[in-house]
Amino acid sequence: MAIGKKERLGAQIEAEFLKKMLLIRRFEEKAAQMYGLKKIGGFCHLYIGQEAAAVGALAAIDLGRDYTVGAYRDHGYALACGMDPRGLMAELFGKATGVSRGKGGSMHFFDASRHMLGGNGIVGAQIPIATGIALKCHYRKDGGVVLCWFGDGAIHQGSFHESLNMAKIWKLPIIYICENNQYGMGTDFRRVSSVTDFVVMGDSYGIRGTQVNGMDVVEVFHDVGEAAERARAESTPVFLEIKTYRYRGHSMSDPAKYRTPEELESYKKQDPILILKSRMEESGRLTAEAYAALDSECKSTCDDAVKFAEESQEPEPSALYEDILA
Amino acid sequence: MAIGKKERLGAQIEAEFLKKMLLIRRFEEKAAQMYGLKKIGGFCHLYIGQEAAAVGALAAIDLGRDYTVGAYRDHGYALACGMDPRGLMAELFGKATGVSRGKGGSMHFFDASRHMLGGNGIVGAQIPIATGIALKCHYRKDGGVVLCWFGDGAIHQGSFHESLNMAKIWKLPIIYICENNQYGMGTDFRRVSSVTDFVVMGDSYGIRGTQVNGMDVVEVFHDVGEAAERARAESTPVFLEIKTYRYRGHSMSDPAKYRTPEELESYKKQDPILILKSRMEESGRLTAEAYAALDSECKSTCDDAVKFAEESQEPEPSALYEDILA
Amino acid sequence: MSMVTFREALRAAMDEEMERDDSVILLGEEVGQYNGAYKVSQGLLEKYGPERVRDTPISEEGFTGIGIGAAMAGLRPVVEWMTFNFALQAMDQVISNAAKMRYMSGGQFSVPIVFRGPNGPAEYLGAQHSQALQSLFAHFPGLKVVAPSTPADGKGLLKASIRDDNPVLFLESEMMYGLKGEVPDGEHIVALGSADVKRPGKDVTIVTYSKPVRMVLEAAEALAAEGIDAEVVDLRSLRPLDERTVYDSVSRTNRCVVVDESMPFASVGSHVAWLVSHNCFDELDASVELVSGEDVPMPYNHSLELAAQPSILKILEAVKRVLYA
Amino acid sequence: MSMVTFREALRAAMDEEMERDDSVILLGEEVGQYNGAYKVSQGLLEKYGPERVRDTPISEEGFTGIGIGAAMAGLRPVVEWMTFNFALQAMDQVISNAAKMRYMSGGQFSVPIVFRGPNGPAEYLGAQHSQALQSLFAHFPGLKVVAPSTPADGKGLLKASIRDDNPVLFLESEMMYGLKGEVPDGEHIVALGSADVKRPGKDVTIVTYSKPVRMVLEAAEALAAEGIDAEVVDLRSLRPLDERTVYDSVSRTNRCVVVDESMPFASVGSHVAWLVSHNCFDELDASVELVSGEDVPMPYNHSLELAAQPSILKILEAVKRVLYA
Ligand SMILES: Cc1ncc(C[n+]2csc(CCOP(=O)(O)OP(=O)(O)O)c2C)c(N)n1
Ligand SMILES: Cc1ncc(C[n+]2csc(CCOP(=O)(O)OP(=O)(O)O)c2C)c(N)n1
Ligand SMILES: [Mg+2]
Ligand SMILES: [Mg+2]
Repeated sequence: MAIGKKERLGAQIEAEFLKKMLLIRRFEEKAAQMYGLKKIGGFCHLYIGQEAAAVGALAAIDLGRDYTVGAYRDHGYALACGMDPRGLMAELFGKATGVSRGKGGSMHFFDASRHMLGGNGIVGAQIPIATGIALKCHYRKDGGVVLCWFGDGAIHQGSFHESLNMAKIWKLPIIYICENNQYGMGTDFRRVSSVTDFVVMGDSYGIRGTQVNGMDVVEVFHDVGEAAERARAESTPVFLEIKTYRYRGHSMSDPAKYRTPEELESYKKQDPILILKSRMEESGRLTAEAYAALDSECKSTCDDAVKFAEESQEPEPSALYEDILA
Repeated sequence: MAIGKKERLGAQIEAEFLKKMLLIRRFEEKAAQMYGLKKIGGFCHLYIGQEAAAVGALAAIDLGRDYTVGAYRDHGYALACGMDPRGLMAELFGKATGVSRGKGGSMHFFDASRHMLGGNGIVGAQIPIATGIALKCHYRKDGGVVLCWFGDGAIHQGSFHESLNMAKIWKLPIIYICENNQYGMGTDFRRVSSVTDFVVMGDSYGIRGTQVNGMDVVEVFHDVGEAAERARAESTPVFLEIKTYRYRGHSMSDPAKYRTPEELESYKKQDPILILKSRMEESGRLTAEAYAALDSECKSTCDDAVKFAEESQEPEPSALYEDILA
Repeated sequence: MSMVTFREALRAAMDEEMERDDSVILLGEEVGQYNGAYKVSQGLLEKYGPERVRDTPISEEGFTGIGIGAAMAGLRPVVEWMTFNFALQAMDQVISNAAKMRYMSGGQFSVPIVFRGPNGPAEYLGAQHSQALQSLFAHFPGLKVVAPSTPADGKGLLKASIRDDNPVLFLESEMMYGLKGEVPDGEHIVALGSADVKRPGKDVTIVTYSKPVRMVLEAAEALAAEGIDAEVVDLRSLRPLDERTVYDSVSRTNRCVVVDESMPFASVGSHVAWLVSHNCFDELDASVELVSGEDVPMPYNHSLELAAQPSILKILEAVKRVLYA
Repeated sequence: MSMVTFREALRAAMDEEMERDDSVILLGEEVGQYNGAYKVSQGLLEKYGPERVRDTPISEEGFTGIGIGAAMAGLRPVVEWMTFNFALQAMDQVISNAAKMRYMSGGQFSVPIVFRGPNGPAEYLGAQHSQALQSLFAHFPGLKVVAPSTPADGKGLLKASIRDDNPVLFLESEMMYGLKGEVPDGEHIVALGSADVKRPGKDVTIVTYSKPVRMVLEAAEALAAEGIDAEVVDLRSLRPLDERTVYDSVSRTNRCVVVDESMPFASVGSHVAWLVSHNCFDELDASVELVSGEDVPMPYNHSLELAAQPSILKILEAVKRVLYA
């Protein structure tokens, strides 16, 4: 990121970043708590630690014309897109008021109106989907670009290879983001990858790649913003590796024994919320009281979401047979 | 190829190369003729123009312990491995005496005893198979290496990406050979590939790649030989792009209108048989009579193969239900 | 009416729909410059240009998923699989994404896409290139599966499939592309989910679809010569399945033979045979017979290859079994 | 005899076979260091080392094909798919290569490999993670498909599968891993292709396999309380299918219900229902009933999820229909 950009950022957008990251953090903590109470079941992949990636990136595009498509660890993207925590929590509870009418669950958040197209449970399967959306943008010349999110585990799927090649030969406006949180389930990415710097993998497709510091929301915002400008202006694919870290296990059932407590602690010291908060405090743009107020606002938003979810109805039995065909 | 190697080649092996290439050429011409007479049906992909690749490469390994696995354009590999033209022609005729009992056809030549494991009709599907054979060699520490052949069209399949990564992280002794004959059916490889120098695609897997002149059998022999030595000694994957050209259409039904007659003619001037023949003649290692004798020997081998195929029996009706389960 | 080949009828369907609606695009291996491996898309690149008729690399999983994404975003892609055999590499995209996207999103997205190409045995192609794979797709709710037997149905069903807001698997056959038939002039649409009685009869119902329809009609003529009057029901669409037309026929004839070129186990053929056995239990005077492909991989040798498929003889024998003749 | 969980029984089968034969290796995502996503392979890495228990990247198509190649070259790989849902990405390798290699090569190669992992619905997993995919595989000759319902069968069938010279699809279930049952001590092998009468009875035959067996046995107890004596046939192996045991039972009870958790269309369930309808036509006193999964993608909401699956109530109703009770 070019020097000086951080400073040029408006105080307002910084505050928004902080708020969104906090909202995600509190939402995920609440989800974990509700999972413990068995209000939520199945796979539930939390985004804690990675908040800067979704918040920075999604602030850098315009979901009026742009799109975002990701995998199953999708709560963060959904909240960063501005989806209502109520509908999201209700979805986790499997209620009829959930964003996917209670039929999708944690892995299948969608919002057609916000151009948020998943939420996908099959590792790598969203990469061609996102590429197809970029094909639509290119065909319609509507100025849209697509953010395609996937993990360090997904990069070894054939769909990555096939999609990047087609995006390049067809000049599709898409940003492939490998969100490298260093583990695919219990597997350290270095154990299953021939290269440790994923950026070289763009070379096979003549696609320029950049590594992004995923612990700093402002850097993410700028780097994704630049990538989006380039993708839009040149109608070209771009490849980013966002380096980040997940604090929790892969899903709620994973005790994450494959890493050391020290490693986890070292990342918590670079916590994306902490970093931004400190920076704002040091420069006098945030007071302790303001932070506390923000935090309690986020917490009550999440409490409200839980209340909404609790009080919502289960789907009607007839819903079983609805939404199969258009 | 290091200077001087060509010179160090024994006259005998040179003559063998010439003979094998001629045998393939004549076999394929005969197959084309028999196809015209409807003795052969379905897909029939001829290897004419590419003879140096199979002959040079397969002479560089030892099929006692090494393996070769390729796609559907497999007549050349089969003959270069030393499979009997009779059994191959009979297979094309669908006869019970065919190498695959008449059940495989042109795309499915196999010879377990010669470690020739296909013959595969699905573009790219042989790449994981070959990689698995290399896994066996690695596991058994039997000193074997695997030649894995695929075309310029197959390199965009996900199976390429997935296989090379696993071969690298597991240190498997395998030589991935992209036999770039410049077209995948009617598609010029430059139209569907982000890069024109495939060798860069090895970088994604930390696999060193080399381009090989596929019109010179001696160069192929040396380059594949070096690759095999390295793969064997270091237990590592290697990636080669053999540049070559097919003279005929993709299969018998393709008039190949997607290329100019001039292009075809220019390649015929670098014909692999012509190149070797001229070199041998110029240095006095081959006379016109010797060449003529060689050629007529190959032709009569192919005539004999046709005769054998003609006279062989059709499979028994009961063969329909045989060879399904072991 | 004009006499056209199946290939021309399919081409006309795509041409008319592309003309009518610029969200319709065609995607696949060799569909453009080469005019299609089986020439179905001949001339479309020239007419519509490379943005609408797009040659893909050999990346089935990738371009299948790309089609699905484009459909979710508002286009109406027609994806040509050079043959359905190669779609095995793209199964995940069709099953996990196309079939389920609407359901998983609580109805937010539709996936208006057509996957089409030749399916089933042709000649001398061996085991990997001869598969009739409809049963794999028909298993899944969220998909429609269509299989025409005549140029007219081909055109009408393909147009309906392109206009449909759901993912449609459209099964063609290499052996049928050159066959001619009458196709109505002007707009011609055949609704998905409607079977067609291709030959009325009163003694036995033969239920079939796709390529075997022709063979079944020939068998019916042979039966007629022996005084047996067979009704031939062409399903045309496997999902949704027009059960009504089948049961109505069986309730009149009281006997049923199902003819399906796919292999028998867990197949469309055995499923339809089961449905009839179950839902017409009281009307049936004989057990339903199934004439399917044999339960073997397809051999290359031509005699074996023919032996692996339904034949007129096998159909006649089955009919005689249900007639106790 | 000892009481062990399904998980332990499967682990013991792999352990014993790895001990016995060094050509047996295990390959899959998280099978090593993580001890398996569902802990089936716990301890095997420690015992056999990373050359024999190999963690793979998330590359289903690739490592499935790698297993097949290794099998062709003489190893006996066990490939763990974290779940069968992800095997959709590897279908082509299983269908085009594993199932057909022997046939295409005229019998030159065998492919002694086992693909195993959980299949079918578990809880709260949504449409992409809850599929019962046996019908897709059972469609293909050249494959064997095995589905145990008890720890003892799990162990015996897995050992037989590993020793088998053919590709075997071995279906487990997340919901079963923790269930306990008696397993014979010492060498215990169950031959592939043999069904097992899990409960003898005389009034009705219920044919099922895999996870639903337990539910069917419970239903049988409920029926017994009402004076209805149900025979429960556990297929155990879908390919080869032990038709004899099924028909023998039906010829005694004259009534049959098939219970299968997969979706109905072109499924193992409807195929078995068809086979019984056809081959026991004269013995049947009522139409065969099929209790299958509903014809819907799996919803996340738990009540809907349960409603999408077979239940004791649905089984009881079906039994009463065939008994006209
Ligand atoms: C095709 C497929 N294979 C396996 C899985 C099981 N699985 C779910 S998430 C996951 C790890 C993915 O890791 P990564 O891509 O790094 O994403 P992260 O969980 O770190 O966000 C695996 C193996 C799956 N869902 N899909
Ligand atoms: C998965 C798959 N897709 C498509 C095809 C049809 N097809 C057969 S060969 C071929 C072209 C392959 O070209 P290349 O890899 O360059 O090999 P070459 O024919 O030049 O030897 C295509 C598209 C196939 N057999 N398999
Ligand atoms: Mg990760
Ligand atoms: Mg080529």
